[in-house]
Order: sequence, then structure tokens, then C-alpha cells
Amino acid sequence: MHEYALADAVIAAVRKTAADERLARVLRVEVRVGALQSIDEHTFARALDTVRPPDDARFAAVEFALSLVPVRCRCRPCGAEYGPEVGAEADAHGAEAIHFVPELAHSYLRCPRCQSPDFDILEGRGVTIGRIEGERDE
Amino acid sequence: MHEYALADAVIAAVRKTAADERLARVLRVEVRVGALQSIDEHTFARALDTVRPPDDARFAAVEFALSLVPVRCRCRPCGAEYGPEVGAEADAHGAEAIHFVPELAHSYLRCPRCQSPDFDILEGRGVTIGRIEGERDE
Amino acid sequence: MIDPRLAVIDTRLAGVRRIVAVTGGKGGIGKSTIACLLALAAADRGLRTGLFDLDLTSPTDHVILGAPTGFPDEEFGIDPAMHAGVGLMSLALFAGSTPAPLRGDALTNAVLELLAITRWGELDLLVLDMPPGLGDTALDAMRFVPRCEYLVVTTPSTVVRETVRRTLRLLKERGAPVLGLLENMQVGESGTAALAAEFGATVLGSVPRDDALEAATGDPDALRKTAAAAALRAIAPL
Amino acid sequence: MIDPRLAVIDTRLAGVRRIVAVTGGKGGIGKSTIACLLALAAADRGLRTGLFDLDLTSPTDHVILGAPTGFPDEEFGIDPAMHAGVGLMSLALFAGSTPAPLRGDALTNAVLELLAITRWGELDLLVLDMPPGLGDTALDAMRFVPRCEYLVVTTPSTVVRETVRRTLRLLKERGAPVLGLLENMQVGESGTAALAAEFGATVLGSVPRDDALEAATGDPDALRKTAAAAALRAIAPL
Ligand SMILES: Nc1ncnc2c1ncn2[C@@H]1O[C@H](COP(=O)(O)OP(=O)(O)O)[C@@H](O)[C@H]1O
Ligand SMILES: Nc1ncnc2c1ncn2[C@@H]1O[C@H](COP(=O)(O)OP(=O)(O)O)[C@@H](O)[C@H]1O
Ligand SMILES: [Mg+2]
Ligand SMILES: [Mg+2]
Ligand SMILES: [Mg+2]
Ligand SMILES: [Mg+2]
Ligand code: NI
Ligand code: NI
Ligand SMILES: [Zn+2]
Ligand SMILES: [Zn+2]
Repeated sequence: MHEYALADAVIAAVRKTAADERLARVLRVEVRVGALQSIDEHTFARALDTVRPPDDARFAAVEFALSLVPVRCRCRPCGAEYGPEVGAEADAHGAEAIHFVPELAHSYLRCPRCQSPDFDILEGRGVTIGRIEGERDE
Repeated sequence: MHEYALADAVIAAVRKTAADERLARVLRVEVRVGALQSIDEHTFARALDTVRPPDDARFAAVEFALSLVPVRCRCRPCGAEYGPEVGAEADAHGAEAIHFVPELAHSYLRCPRCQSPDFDILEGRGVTIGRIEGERDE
Repeated sequence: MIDPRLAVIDTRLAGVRRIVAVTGGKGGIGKSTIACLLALAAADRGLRTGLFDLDLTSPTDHVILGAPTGFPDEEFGIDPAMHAGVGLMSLALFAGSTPAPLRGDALTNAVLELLAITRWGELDLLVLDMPPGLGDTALDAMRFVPRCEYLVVTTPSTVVRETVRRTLRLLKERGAPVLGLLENMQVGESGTAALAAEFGATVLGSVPRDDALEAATGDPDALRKTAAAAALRAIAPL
Repeated sequence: MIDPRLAVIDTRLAGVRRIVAVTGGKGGIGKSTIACLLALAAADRGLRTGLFDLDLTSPTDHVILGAPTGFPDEEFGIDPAMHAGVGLMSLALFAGSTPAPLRGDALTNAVLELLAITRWGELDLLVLDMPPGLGDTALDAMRFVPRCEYLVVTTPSTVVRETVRRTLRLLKERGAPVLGLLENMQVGESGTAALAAEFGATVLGSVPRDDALEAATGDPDALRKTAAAAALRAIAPL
């Protein structure tokens, strides 16, 4: 359950934005979860709920809108664009390593066309935050 | 005049595209010259003319549309976006080094806000090719 | 698009009293050896000590310390692997000796990920073992861990000094705190004092060339008994 | 957007008969020393020889060879700096000892730029001196110079072998031609033969630890007279 650490990071970032933007209430936070990390959406939603500061009124009504972002890679040597299926292409150890540190994709995944480990992960790497919606007291 | 080597590269790339696309005539090539390299447009235009293959009919009527792309950098530590003036900010040696290898900007230029050498060059680095227009014989 | 990891690094390092990066810019000068000996020395003095192997494509601290690889414990994050009294974090825990060919962006992402999920907890000292070169990780350390102090390793070699000088110039320019120069593999007179003077830096002292280190590799108790470890203990800025 | 440099690399290297990368993945094992001695040995045999220092943030070949820095001649491109019979290309020619902190993309761009503008001309041998680590430059060499052969340096050290093994695994997986392993700083029995056997690679031979190299740094004639140079000449795969 290292997902709690990532959820915690999301909360920290949202608090920072709420402070910077002087939001009285945070209502909705878009959270994009990259498929590369094989994070279970329900686990992550629960983690977000667990680490949410319970005594901070600004977060009383917040909704986390989770979406799963498919992985897109591009191979440098051959230019192929592809979406690896971590579960099918890496063994259990590799998939777990990628779960912790997505860059280990370069250790355990290969370009389907030329088998190179030299690819860029264009999308679907890890957890990022999209729109944050809230209200100010004015 | 190492500009000839870059002009030569442009010609090589255009020939390759012409071959790949089976073009009978190349009519217009957009060439973007990043300001970071302090390449003189007239010098570069002349270089392109000099290295253009004289006995290749496909290039008899080609026009090179040169444009100068201003430099945009973004500082990693402080996030500042800025457009350095190489001539004014680097000394003569630094400017010449950058002329040869634009990455030496990290040796001779600094973020104007926080003085960091840790910036990304977003635009205006070197020579790139935009649209290539031509005709096929059909 | 906000990267949530950036917001949590300071929290993760909040319980760490002091962060020392062992650097030099050059490979093979003994950065990892000194980093491991420093971590062992600190732990032996009763300091709560962590060691973060930031040479991501060529991690060796687990080999030097003889720490077994294998996934770290995970619960509300990941825990450094405790070995010989030192809490170790290294990509090798996850990937063993499988190569990890990582370009710059991947290096930055991996460092950020590990900074965001590792629970160092309460530490007196966190040692960062830096990779060679002035690349992504050197820049990321300055960016993400600005309070880090630098222990600069050098050796009595002309090419090493040439390279270490680049690191010192960059650290000085950025105003990064330099604890001092440590001359490793010392074998007599050398240019280290002059190099330190050039940058107004302290020479912490020397660690002799000690061929016993090789046989002690992988065995913390044997490492502790080497002349190199003794020399380091005498000068360690703890 | 087309990068014109990619189209011209093969042309620029068309007159080069053979390209040998001196690598190992680990820093401080003598890659640059071996690369320089190899280039000198080749030139002494009458081979037209180039040396490209690809350790962009920590270039040292100019220091080892004692080549003065300063802008290369430019005319229809740039010419390698001729020194001691070897044509040298290095970022140090342009930046001297000014630090060049370069992230991955910048490393790739700098290598591409130098590949695109350097006029190696007719060469019998081009030696690539590789940086430590499995990073951008290691990957770029495989991508941009696929016909390159690899001379893998190792030493009789456990941590070095652990790191060199990662490089060998990657080269083998990618089907890159490995000329063989060269054991540097040899001081007796070691695990090099076993490491070579693990990958079906040849052991080219050994270069002894030779403390005379230090005093010879910067002086090609003195370098040529060292026992290390003699040992290398005897086993150089030229
Ligand atoms: N003081 C020393 N005496 C003898 N050998 C040493 C000493 N310090 C380091 N070494 C050896 O040098 C090699 C490189 O050391 P390492 O710590 O891996 O360097 P780096 O991390 O700077 O690349 C290793 O084989 C190590 O055992
Ligand atoms: N055979 C050898 N005997 C003694 N010292 C050596 C030998 N080979 C290299 N060295 C020294 O080791 C140090 C690192 O060598 P270098 O060639 O810079 O390694 P790398 O390029 O792998 O980082 C230098 O001081 C060099 O003089
Ligand atoms: Mg190390
Ligand atoms: Mg557990
Ligand atoms: Mg080297
Ligand atoms: Mg000239
Ligand atoms: Ni987990
Ligand atoms: Ni020029
Ligand atoms: Zn591919
Ligand atoms: Zn800045």
C-alpha cells in the first residue's frame, strides 16, 4: 500500500493550491492515474479518503475525480508508438518494480517492434493532478 | 563557416524526404533557424545555395524559406520563462561556443531571475525543417 | 497539470536533521565507498542514518554494504532497507542487477518518485551517494534538496582534479554549502590543498589507498575494520 | 518538424572504416586512459585515427593527451584538433574547463550536433570514449552509431564487475558487437575471465596498474613509454 504516500502527495499539492489560490472550499480535484503503475483505482480512492485532513473544513466536500490514463510510449530507435500492457508483458517481479518506480519500465518492458529499452513514456506514467475546482469566500 | 555543414544536413534531409515521398520536384522548404546559434540568415541562405546539388533536377527550382526562431528558455528551479540575448549576455568566447554547440548555453547563459544554469531550451535552439512542398509526376 | 510529488518532498524529509551529498563529479574516485563508510561511521556513533544511492543506472551501495536486494516494506509509503544499522534506498532493491538504462527525464522522475514515497522518518543524517557527471541527478539534487551539504571527494590524480574542479565551480556558483574536500586513495603529496584553496574550501583530510577494501566489499564488519574506515572516522564531519 | 542532423550522420562517418567505443558503464576504471592509449597506439601504427570524447560533462581526453583547448578550425564544418597524431573532438575544445551541466536532452543534442558538423574525413579508426552509466549517451551511441564495436573495460574490483555486468547485459541484449573485455589496473587474480565467460565474450588481455601513468598525464610521448601503453599495444584489437 505505498499508494498512501502518493495519495498524501496529492493532498499536499491540493492544500498548496488551495492556500495559493485562497480557496475556502475545494470541491473537485481531477486525479489522473497512469496505467503504467498498475494502481488500483478503488485502492487509490480509499487512500485519498484516508489521508484527507479530517479537520480541515476546506476539504469536507471534496470529490476526487479519478481517471485512468492509458500508457503511450514512443521508441527512440525505431519510432514505434505503442501502449504496453504491463501485466501481460512484464513478469510479476517486473510489474511490481514498475508499480513502485515506473521508470523501471526500461528494465522490464521493450518496444514491440524492435525490442529496444530506449523509449519515451509519453503518457500514463504516474499520478498527476488536473483541474482543481473550489470556491473563495468573497 | 561551419554553417555549410548544417546546410548540408538540411539538403540531406530534404533529399531523403524527396526520395521517401517520390517527389519529382521540391519547390519550397521551410527552414527554421534558432536564434541561439547566432547564425546569420544571409550566410545560411548562401550556404544552402552552395551545397544544393547542382545536377539534381529535383532541386532546380527549390526555394528555401528561412525564418529566425527566437529563443525561449524555462528555468527548472524557479520556473521563469525568458528569451536570452546571446550576444548581450555571453562574452565573445561563450557566444562562439554556443554558435558551435547550442547546449553550451548551459555553460555561458544563466536564468535572469535566479541565475541557474538548469534550464530547458523550449524553442530557438538550432536548425530544423518545417514544411517541404513539392510535386510528383503522376 | 500539477506533479503532486513536488509538494510532498519537504514533508518526507522533514524528520531528517542533516543531508550530506558525497560527490566529486568524477567516477571511480570512491564516492560510494566514502558514502558507505560515512553512513556506517554515523550509525556506529548512534546517529540514525540513511543512505540514498542516487547513481541510479549503476547503483553499488548495496554491493559495498552487502545488503540483500528485494522489495522494501510498503505501508503508507516504502521503508528504507535496514542493513548494518543504515537505512538504504536504492533502485537495486527493486531491480537487482537488471540493467536500468535511463535517460535524463527518467532519472529525474525516478528520483522524484523515490523522494515522494520513501519514509525516511526521523534521521540524524541522510547520505546521498551521487553519480558521476554534471547531469540530471546533480541538478535535481540542487533543485529538490536545496539544503543538502556537499562533501567533495577527490584523489591525487590530474584528470580527477580537472573534473572535480568543474563540480566545485558549479557548487560555488550556486552557493551550495561545501563541507569540504576529502582526498581519497591518498598516496603522498598531491594537488588537493591547492584545489581547496582555489575555491576557499576546507580539506577535511585524507583516506589512504587501502587495498584491503576490496576483500571487505559486501561485509560491513570487515569494512569497519579497514584502515580506510578508521581514517574516515577521524575526519568525518559528523 | 524534421531534424536535419539525423540525415547527415552516416555521410559524416562514411569515410571512417572502423568505430570502437571504449566503455564499461563504471567511472574511474580507465576508459579514457585506454581510449587515449588505443588512439595513440593506432596512430603510431600509421592508422588515421580519431578520438571523440563523449563524456560530455566531464571530458578528460584533452587532459590525458595534453591537447590544448580552443575552437577547432571551421570550414564546411569543424575539424578535429590534431594532437600527437590523433584527431580529437571534445566539448572541452569549445568550453575549456568551464562546467557544462547538461541534462539528458542536452547531452543528446550536443552529441547530434557534433556528429553532424564534425568532418572526420578518411579514418581507419574512430575511438569513442564513453561516459559512465547507462544513460543518454550510451543509448545515443547505440542509436546513432549502430555499427560501433564495443571494447569493454573492467578492473579486478567487485563493485566494478557488478556495474560492468549491467553494460554487458545491455550490449548483449541489443546484439551490439563486443570486441572483448579488457582488464585494466590488473593486480593479480580476478573475476574477469568468469565475467567474460558469463557473456560468451573474449578477454582481450590485461593492462597492469601502472602508477607511472599519473606523471605521464598530458604528455603523449611519456604516455607511449609507460608499461600500460606497452601492455595495451600488445593486446589492442587493431
Ligand atoms: N581508499 C581506497 N583505497 C583503495 N581502493 C578504493 C578506495 N576507495 C575506493 N576504492 C575502490 O575504488 C573503486 C571505485 O570506488 P567507488 O566507491 O565505487 O567510486 P565511485 O562511487 O566514485 O565511482 C572500488 O573498487 C573501490 O573499492
Ligand atoms: N592501468 C592503470 N594504472 C594506474 N592508474 C590508472 C590505470 N588506468 C587508469 N588509471 C588512472 O585511473 C584514473 C581514472 O582513469 P580514467 O581513464 O579517467 O577512467 P574513466 O574514463 O573510466 O573514468 C586516472 O587517474 C588514471 O590515470
Ligand atoms: Mg559510486
Ligand atoms: Mg510489507
Ligand atoms: Mg573517462
Ligand atoms: Mg579556420
Ligand atoms: Ni503499492
Ligand atoms: Ni560557424
Ligand atoms: Zn522500437
Ligand atoms: Zn531561474
